[in-house]
Amino acid sequence: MIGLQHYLTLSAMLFVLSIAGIIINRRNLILILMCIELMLLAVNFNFIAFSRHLGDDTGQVFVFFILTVAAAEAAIGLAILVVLFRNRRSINVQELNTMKG
Amino acid sequence: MDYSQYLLSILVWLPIISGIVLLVIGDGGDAKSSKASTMRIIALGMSLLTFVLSIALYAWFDNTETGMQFIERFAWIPALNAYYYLGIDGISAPLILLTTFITPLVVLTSWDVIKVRPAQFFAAFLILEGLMIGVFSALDGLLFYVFWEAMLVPMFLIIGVWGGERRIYATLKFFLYTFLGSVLMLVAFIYLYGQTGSFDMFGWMNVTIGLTAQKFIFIAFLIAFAVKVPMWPVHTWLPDAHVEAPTGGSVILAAIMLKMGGYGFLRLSLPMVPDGSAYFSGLVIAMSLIAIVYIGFVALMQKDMKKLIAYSSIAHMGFVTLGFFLLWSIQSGSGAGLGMTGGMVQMVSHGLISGAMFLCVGVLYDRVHSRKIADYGGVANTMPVFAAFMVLFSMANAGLPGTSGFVGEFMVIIASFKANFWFAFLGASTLVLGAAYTLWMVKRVIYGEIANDDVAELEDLNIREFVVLGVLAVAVLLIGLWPAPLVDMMNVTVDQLIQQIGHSKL
Amino acid sequence: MTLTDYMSAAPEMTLLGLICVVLIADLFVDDENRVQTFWMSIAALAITMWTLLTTAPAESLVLFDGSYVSDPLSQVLKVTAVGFVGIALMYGRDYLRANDLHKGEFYILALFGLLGMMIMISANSLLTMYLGLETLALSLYALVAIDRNNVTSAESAMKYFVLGAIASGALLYGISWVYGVTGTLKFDEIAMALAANPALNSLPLWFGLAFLIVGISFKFGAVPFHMWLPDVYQGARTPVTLYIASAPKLAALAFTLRVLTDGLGGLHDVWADMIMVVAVMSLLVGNVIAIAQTNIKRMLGYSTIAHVGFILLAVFCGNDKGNSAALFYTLTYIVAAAGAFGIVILLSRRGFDAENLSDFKGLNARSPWFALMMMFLMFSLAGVPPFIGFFGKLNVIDAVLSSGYPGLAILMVLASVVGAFYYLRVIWYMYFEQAEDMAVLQSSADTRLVLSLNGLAVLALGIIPGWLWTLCTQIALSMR
Amino acid sequence: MFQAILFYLFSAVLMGAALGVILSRNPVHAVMFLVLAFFQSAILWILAEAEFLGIVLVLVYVGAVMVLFLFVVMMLDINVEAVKRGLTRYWFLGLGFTLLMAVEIVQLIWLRGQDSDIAGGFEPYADGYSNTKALGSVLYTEHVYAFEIAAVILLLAIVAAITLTMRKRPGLKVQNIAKQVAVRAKDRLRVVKMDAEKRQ
Amino acid sequence: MYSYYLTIVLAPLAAAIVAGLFGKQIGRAGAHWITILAVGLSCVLSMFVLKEMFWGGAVAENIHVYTWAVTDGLRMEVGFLVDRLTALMMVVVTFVSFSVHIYTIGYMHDDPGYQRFFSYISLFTFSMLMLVMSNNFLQLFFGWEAVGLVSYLLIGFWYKRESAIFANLKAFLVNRVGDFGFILGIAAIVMFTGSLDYAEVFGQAESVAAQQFEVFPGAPWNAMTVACILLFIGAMGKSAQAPLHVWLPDSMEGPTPISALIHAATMVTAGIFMVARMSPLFELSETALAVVITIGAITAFFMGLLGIVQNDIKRVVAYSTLSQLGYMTVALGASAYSAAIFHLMTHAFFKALLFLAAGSVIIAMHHEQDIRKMGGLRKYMPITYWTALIGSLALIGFPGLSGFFSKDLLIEAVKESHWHGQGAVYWIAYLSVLLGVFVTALYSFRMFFLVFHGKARMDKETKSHLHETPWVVTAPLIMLAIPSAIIGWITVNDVLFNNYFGDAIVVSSAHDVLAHMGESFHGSLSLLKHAPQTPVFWLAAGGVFSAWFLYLRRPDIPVTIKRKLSGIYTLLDRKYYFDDLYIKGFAAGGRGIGRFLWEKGDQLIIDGIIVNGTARSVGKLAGVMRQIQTGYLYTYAFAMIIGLTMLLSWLIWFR
Repeated sequence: MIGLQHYLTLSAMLFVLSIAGIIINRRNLILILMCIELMLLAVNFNFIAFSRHLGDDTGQVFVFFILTVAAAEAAIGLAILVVLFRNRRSINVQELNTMKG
Repeated sequence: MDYSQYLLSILVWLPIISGIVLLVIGDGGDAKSSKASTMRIIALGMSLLTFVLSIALYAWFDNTETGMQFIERFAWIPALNAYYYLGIDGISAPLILLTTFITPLVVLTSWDVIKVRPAQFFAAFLILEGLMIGVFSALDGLLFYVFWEAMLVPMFLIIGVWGGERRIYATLKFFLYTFLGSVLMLVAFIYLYGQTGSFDMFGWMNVTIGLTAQKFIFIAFLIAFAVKVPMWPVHTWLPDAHVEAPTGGSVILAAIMLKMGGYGFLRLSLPMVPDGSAYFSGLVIAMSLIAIVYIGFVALMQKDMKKLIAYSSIAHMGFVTLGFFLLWSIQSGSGAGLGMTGGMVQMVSHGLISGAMFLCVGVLYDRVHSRKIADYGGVANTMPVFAAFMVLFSMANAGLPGTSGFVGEFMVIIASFKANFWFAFLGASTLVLGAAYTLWMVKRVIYGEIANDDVAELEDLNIREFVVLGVLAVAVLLIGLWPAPLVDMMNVTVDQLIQQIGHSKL
Repeated sequence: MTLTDYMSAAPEMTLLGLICVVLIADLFVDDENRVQTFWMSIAALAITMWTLLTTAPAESLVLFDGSYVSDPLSQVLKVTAVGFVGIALMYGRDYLRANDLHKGEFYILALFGLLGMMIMISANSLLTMYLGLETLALSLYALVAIDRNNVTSAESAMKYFVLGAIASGALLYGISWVYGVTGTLKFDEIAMALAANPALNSLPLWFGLAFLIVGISFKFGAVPFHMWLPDVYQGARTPVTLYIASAPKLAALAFTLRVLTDGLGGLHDVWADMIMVVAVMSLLVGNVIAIAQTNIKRMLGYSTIAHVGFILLAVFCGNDKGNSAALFYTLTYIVAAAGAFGIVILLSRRGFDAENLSDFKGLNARSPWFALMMMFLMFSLAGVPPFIGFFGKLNVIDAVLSSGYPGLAILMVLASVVGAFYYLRVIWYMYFEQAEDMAVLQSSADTRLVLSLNGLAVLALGIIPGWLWTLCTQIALSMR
Repeated sequence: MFQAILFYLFSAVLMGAALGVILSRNPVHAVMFLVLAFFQSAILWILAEAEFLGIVLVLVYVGAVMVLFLFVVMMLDINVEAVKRGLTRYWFLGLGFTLLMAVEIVQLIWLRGQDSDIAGGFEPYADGYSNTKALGSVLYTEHVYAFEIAAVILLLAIVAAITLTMRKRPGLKVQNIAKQVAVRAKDRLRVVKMDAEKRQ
Repeated sequence: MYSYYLTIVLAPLAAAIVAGLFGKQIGRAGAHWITILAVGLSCVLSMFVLKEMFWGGAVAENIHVYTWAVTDGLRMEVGFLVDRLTALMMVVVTFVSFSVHIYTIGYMHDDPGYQRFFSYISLFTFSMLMLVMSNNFLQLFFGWEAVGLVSYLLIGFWYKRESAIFANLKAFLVNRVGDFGFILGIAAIVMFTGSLDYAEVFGQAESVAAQQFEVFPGAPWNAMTVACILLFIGAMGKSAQAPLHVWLPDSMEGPTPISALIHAATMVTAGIFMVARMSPLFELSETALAVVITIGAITAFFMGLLGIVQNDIKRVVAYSTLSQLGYMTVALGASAYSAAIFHLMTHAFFKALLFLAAGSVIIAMHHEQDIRKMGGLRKYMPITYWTALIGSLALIGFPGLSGFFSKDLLIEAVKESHWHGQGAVYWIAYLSVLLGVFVTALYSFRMFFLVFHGKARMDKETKSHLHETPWVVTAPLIMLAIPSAIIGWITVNDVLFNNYFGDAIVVSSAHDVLAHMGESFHGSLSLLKHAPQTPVFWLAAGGVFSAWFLYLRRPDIPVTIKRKLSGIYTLLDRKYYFDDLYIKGFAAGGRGIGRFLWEKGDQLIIDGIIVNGTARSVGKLAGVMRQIQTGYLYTYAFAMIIGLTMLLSWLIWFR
């Protein structure tokens, strides 16, 4: 029977994959933003699974809000990305270290 | 209406408020302006006024009263059960008098020597004076701590702004050293607060504390006060701070701030954690004796006059702590009180003498701008009056009978003989060492042929310097020849304290 | 749902409405008169404050089906937050004007951020908390990047954004577990569920808790979730840094207290250990690395990390005393932090940011008064009495000691000795060094006045800290 | 059983797509993988009888957010070749830690989780249950506060995004509303009084 | 009598203050007049007191002046104990001081520090009176140190001279070593008796002697022995007993009047006086007495030997003083306190005389002090010559002169002090004092002959100016020559045998050698008659003859001896290497220790490693830790993940 545990496991793997993507990636920032989207997706899986498991709609409502916020977040993240690109002509993660120490 | 009721508050706040006024008005950044001289006069006037008021304190002080006098107690932080609680006894009163006595002299010494921002300078001193009086009169732990720490701020600035070449290193070292010590004390305070639910020092004295806790509290206090005294091996900030501080700063530092440590031992360590103190008294005595002997040797080799006097301060303060902690080593009969009184007298006397010694060096420094012993020689030829003062104070520093330097040392040596022959033996070695380093310096600086052109061009004391040194000389001789008024102030309190310490708190 | 529900949420609603008013009104203000937007924002804050004070409920109220709570804690934090946003705008105005950044968006975003904070402060469910947090965070991301032509601003905004997103991802993941285990998002219900069924206090819930702590630590900037903080403090333009450094800490505190105490108070022995590790690391890392800094904003960033260590150690106690101490510490800390950044702004002028410590050299010669104020602030941050920062530390140490952790207390004081060094260095530059440039400080009279009051406040509060202490204690008691 | 096969199938595709996102070198490919992942997720959600959210995910995410991503990728026109090998120096460490975390979470779910009640399948909904209706009924009542905040966030996002990205291009001619509104007659019309000139 | 005592003490003090502080205002004459009058007044009053004591039947008085301080049951007071011992000392002090004051007018005539000098010597008189008149240990110590201070100031009076300021530092420090023991001794007294007052302390002496005290754990010593030896260490410093004698010869760097006053007549005898004063204590410890007698004997003989090789006129006298002080100490050790005091008195007169005579010679020689450059001065300076002769004869114990009585009887007392046993202590003491007589005669007359006889060896310039010194110089010589000659004859019976000191000096019956001698004493005259029958006489005569033969008749012999016995000569010339031991050993060693502790202890370990090291380590740590903040986004994220993973791991495995 496919149930909570399966969804949770799937979610966990997605979550971990997205984190791995952020850590090991040094190419460009857009990929990192996408990884964040993946991470939120993983969270959504969790909420839906729990919501179904508990028979409580609140979890799904939460997912609804997460989707909304994630959209707003993506918009702002991309806006910052654009600003950065305009200034630097690059979105390479490796070059993003003028401040350190 | 008894006005003496508010005398302590007046003594604390008058200088602080005057200092703030000075700070707010300022000198316009010009040391020569008339505004600056007005500031000087205000500073002197206020410090003198404080001194005059403290004489009233002396006059109204009751030598036979066993408890606190001039008590003021108002709620301060009700949430913390902390009070604005002032009061003095025979331990604090002499030190307050010392403070109010020294400050006008310091103001006078720095009169036109300070070329940069004199208003701030004098303001710092006045505020410092008020805070120091506050420390000596606070009976509430929190209030005590606030005064205690706040004191660091003006001193930090005095050394840092008006100090010498390596002033920044020195002042940071001074601040961090003492800060480190006092924060541990704070932890102990809070622990005691947790035990009693208030910051009342008398509550702290009467509460029952287990031996382990007492040991920890004692260690915390020891670190705080040992740094302040300073005891070996946490003394190295002192020579640096002294050398780099302006003359007035050195004087205050040596004359009064070092007394905080000794005062703390008497006011806090001994009565509050008697069993802890007993447990560690051997350690403290060992540290004191090391200070006396070790530092005596170190002082011998100093090439810088201020450093030499600073080291001699450490050695002399060793007598203070030695005297305080003899209590448990004295097997039978009296003697503990002698040691304690001796330590107290030594504190007052050291305040006068080391202050005077620093002033002497300051007089030379103002003229030649060097503190190196090697840059002088034969000063007596060009500055005979100064030389007379310097020799007098050096003799006092060497503990010559008839000067105040002798009184405390004598009492402590006698008391320590009762405790253990070797305590007295090592302690008395200061007779030789103290004379050796002080008089060797005198020989190289004061005596001999005129060493160089700088010395040849020296002018003798001006009236201002003469007055300052003269007043100190009178005080030093007065206490040396007749210490009874001073000792009588302390006797009852010391007896009371020894009784208090005698009760185990376990 | 009744009208009282809405009435009690009046401050938030008022603020939202006023934001819209300002947003539209700003369209009709041209660049030369942008200061009008500033005054409008101040007016909006004043009205919000007035609403806050007049609609304050007599007792704790839970509204909107358990989404919203209004209690003494929220009241105090909101009042403070509104006040400090106002102060931040005040200090920033001249700087923004001088650096061609004086845009209406700044004020709008700042007000949005305030709204986010207020939502967080009043949140009674994890959902509201999350939404409020995002409102605040998104405003902050945008604020950090507001200088579009500034490379470091953009870079720090990007870092902030990415790490913030990861943190909120982790937070959400944690929330999902808490929800999954307890079946509810509301703090009071979580607490009840835990009380009713002790079996819930098991590994799955702890897992959720761990993720929540990541979120909390990130918001506060506690080690090892602090990495964004120095870069953002340094990269953002100074008024933004000031903004980030002050009021959002209140929201973070509310977040922490609501989640850990109101919601998961039953798991104290689980989260206490985690919080302690994080707090101790913050203390050490913050204080030590701050020593090596030459940029004052970055240095203050690391110092923030250290202060967060103190706040979290107070929270760690998990009792009334600890909560009270955390509240007291946060309130007093932001007074000093706001003032310190205010002085940094004061020293800046067109095309020149007084970012380096060496820019403070000889300040005493240039402006004795503000040098004195900065000294007050630095000593307050270092925890030297009689400044208020001392009482904050006293309060925390008291809480930790009475909880029976003398070792932690000693560690705290030792760390503050290390910390004292870099605060002293600022004073040393101001007082002991010669000025390198003698440019006259430019700022308007009202800013100077507020800044002076801010500086004096750390002294005045230090001399009479009693009322604040009592207030914090009462609030902590009311939290049960 | 059929459900299980579907679940594993779509899950496998989802994982593959996710891997594609984090490993693909070309950002456009990554976006496409991400779209794929979202589709799989939507299907999986619907499998779990959360139809409304499944649809919303496709509509909102794939329809709007992913397009935005693509748009930005195109706009920035990143030179793919210039981007070097894409892993950090300590990628294995990072991988190790993430693996550790994965192991821990899975261990929690499968081993330690056995004793709590999280094992087992979902209770199917009763007949006539409408997911959308159920959500809709709580969204505007129980969660109205959150809903309002979400609105605020969207407004904020608009303001923020515009603030950050909109810039005045030199040479772009726009009306200055503020100036137009603030204009006064005397600014436009200047009445010049001149003395009569003398006849020459 | 109380007001008399106060006047005696305070008059010189007042004069000193006036002359010191207002020297410029009152001028040179004012300074010497006021001080001379003050000291003269003291002198007259002291004589009056002595007269009252001696003939007027005045009893010993113990007077409380004021309470210095009282704490913890210990009364510290200032007061006078005036008994016959004190009275005698007062007269000696004030009389010699008075003479020296007058003499100074001439000696310091051209010195710019004229007023200062008078102030100092008046101050000295005050201090010395405080010392001798004290009724308690505190005041004793005050006077003890105060005379040391004035001695320091006066030795370094010519502060431009490197040798003078070296000598005064040395004098002070060596004295301090003695004081170190002295103050411990006082502390011991307080510990055992709980009082500082003489009367109370002496009253408890018996009980103290019954106590044990462990200086080294496990080795109980008699408490009285400990206290007395510690006190005697003080006396050794002040009275320049070996090995703390090194300062006295160097102190001759000071002006001659103070050599006479301080370093011959009064201050250096303070130790002798003190031990005599403490006789009730010393009597109870034979061990301590044995120490005293041994130290004294060594000093008496070996310091005398050094006098033979000295060429500086004042140093010869100085070594002679050392030797004589040794004699007195030996007498103390033999419990013949009265003999010691008697010798102290006679010595004060004739040694002051000798110093002043030497000073007179020095004035005449224009401050040339090397006796090899003198000679034949007899005809130029008759008064100086005759007075010096009286002094020298008194010193060597020429029958009839004061030194004869004191020294002869002193040696006799030592001979009789059999209670020390027949062991080493007795023989060292006895032989030293006996052979010392020969040595004394040898160096005294070597100097005398070299200065006043033989051919003149000074340069022409000096020779042409030679003449007798003015009356202010010669008058004191005469003033002192009279008692030097006759005082012994007059007082020997009373002082030594008629129990003159009464209760002031306590001698236990077993030790009372003087009483034993008193049984066979039949007056001065009979003593004089028996003089040629004693070895002392012949030894002295032999000494004088040797000096005459070696230095006037055959000056080549000493040169030969010097060459042949170069080892011994070097040993003597280097003063047994004591100076080297102290300067190169202790002083340099102390500086070495100081440097080591400072550089290695303070600078390297405490400051370098612990204090700055900690600061440096924290700084380095900061430098290392900030490396973690790489600036790279993925590092930051990684840090967060590590933190999260750690939390999770802890929960899952360790909780």
